[in-house]
Amino acid sequence: MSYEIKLDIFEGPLDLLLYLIRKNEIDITNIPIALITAQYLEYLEMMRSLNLDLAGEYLLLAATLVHIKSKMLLPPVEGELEEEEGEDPRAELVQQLLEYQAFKEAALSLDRRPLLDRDLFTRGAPEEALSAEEGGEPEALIEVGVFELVAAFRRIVAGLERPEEMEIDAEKISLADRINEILVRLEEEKQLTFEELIGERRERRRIIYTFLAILELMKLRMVRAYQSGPFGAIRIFPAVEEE
Amino acid sequence: MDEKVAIIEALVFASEAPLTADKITEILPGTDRKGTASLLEELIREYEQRGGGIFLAEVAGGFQFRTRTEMAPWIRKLKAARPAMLSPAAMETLAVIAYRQPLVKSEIDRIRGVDVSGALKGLLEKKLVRIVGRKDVPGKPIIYGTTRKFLEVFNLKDLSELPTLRELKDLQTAS
Amino acid sequence: MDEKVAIIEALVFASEAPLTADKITEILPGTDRKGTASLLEELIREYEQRGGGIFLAEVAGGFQFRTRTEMAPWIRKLKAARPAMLSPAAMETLAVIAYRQPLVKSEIDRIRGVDVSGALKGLLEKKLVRIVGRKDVPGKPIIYGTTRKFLEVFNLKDLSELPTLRELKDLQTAS
Repeated sequence: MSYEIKLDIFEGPLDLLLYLIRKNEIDITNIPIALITAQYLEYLEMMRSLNLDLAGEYLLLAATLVHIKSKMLLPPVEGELEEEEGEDPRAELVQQLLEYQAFKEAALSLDRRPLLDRDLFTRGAPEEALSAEEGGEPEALIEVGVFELVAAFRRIVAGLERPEEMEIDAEKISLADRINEILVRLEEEKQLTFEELIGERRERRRIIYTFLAILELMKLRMVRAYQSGPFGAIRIFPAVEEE
Repeated sequence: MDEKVAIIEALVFASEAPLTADKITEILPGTDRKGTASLLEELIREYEQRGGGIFLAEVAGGFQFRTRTEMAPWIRKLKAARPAMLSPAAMETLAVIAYRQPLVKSEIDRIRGVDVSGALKGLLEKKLVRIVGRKDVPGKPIIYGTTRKFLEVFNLKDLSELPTLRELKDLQTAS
Repeated sequence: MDEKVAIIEALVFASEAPLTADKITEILPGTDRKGTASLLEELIREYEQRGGGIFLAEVAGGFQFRTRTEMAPWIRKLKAARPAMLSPAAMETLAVIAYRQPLVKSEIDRIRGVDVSGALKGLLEKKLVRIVGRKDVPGKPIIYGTTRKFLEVFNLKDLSELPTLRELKDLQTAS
């Protein structure tokens, strides 16, 4: 076997497998599994001997290949269900390979398209240079997106002395949703009972979050809660009356 | 040149992103969607007939002036910096997202057979991919999709312009 | 159009700064200073005769395409209707509010390490942030939160769709 090709050119174990299939001029739907497994393992061994970083995924596929090979060597088990008899142990792998191959080809065809800033270019002049009379704002603007938002937050948190206190989790954000909802309604209706806040949708999760949101708002001194008698309705008011 | 065509030329030229026909219709007085479309047609034809260095491209759901691909060697001489190319790993990840969107990261990992975290982050930073939302399954994983900038960079009118995947059809019949 | 004129058109269009005749001469093969000057002349005249929305202007010792002054009112309309864009300062302030809401201004100041008055005012004007109430402590400080429009602009069903820092970090750790 000749090793003239560079070993780090594979984009993953499926890519290596596709390469071996092409190299041996094999029909992808009828892979001689013993041959391919042997070559695949040989490549892994070589990569290891060259101290190349061998990602876990390569070993996982090696295990899969060995497993398929052993299955194909076994004679059909007596009494096995009719339908399973026809099942090719390679089927799942073949399907995965075909799928990966399709996307690999799609990636190449994307790359062959006329690309912006490689094959064609848009107006180079900045916006404010387009007309003599108008002085545009020079500040760089960011088009908004969720990724940009969380990245901005991360930048700030990274600069803090105690970033751990800024750790946010899904729970806290869900609570913020409920808090916003309560504040909007309080603004409109000036006072509300706990029952009114929960409304028609009496799911457990919603009740808990409503309760937690009210506690949080009381802690923040944003709402006050009163109860008329031991079993009376709990009424919630804004802590500060807007004039 | 017809005055309205001239205004459209100025608007498309001044716009930072591809300008939609809807936006043009909104700005131009006394024009409906159909009128704008035929004025745009006229402008596209005019640039074609001139045979100059730029043309009016229909891209990412809008219109934008772009240099002809034959001009690329000269412009590359002007812009000394090499354009930032995508690595094969990034291209494959992008292809999976483009064809299968909206989808979660574990699905991309599965198709490519590797952990795509690094490639995915790079695509998010380049604004070719965006966070679309969360999937309503346990763990609420983040869903990804391509951006308008993806269409702009790959010179696509819309996603339906992506070439179809021949093999995917085979797969569907096989499975 | 003459091929060399077409190349000049593409070069001037793609250049970030006004392009000098010297630079053009350097890029175009088999042209001297005088040749470039006459080709530029030709291009300027062509745009004049077309009477379109843009023209080739000689500015700052170089050449650049610009929109005609008569087009200014239309372009102002275009700029007024542009999609949501935020300055980095506004984006960071918005991020703090989105992730830490409801909170008071002094808290945002503390986290960002600067006075956020300006950014906050802009976000209120853009209706991405709103006053949700006041805190019952001395000074009765105003409490801020995000709006429904914030969710619309960022294409979120609700706040729980915001990615967490951990999810962002997971993307970063690999490769």
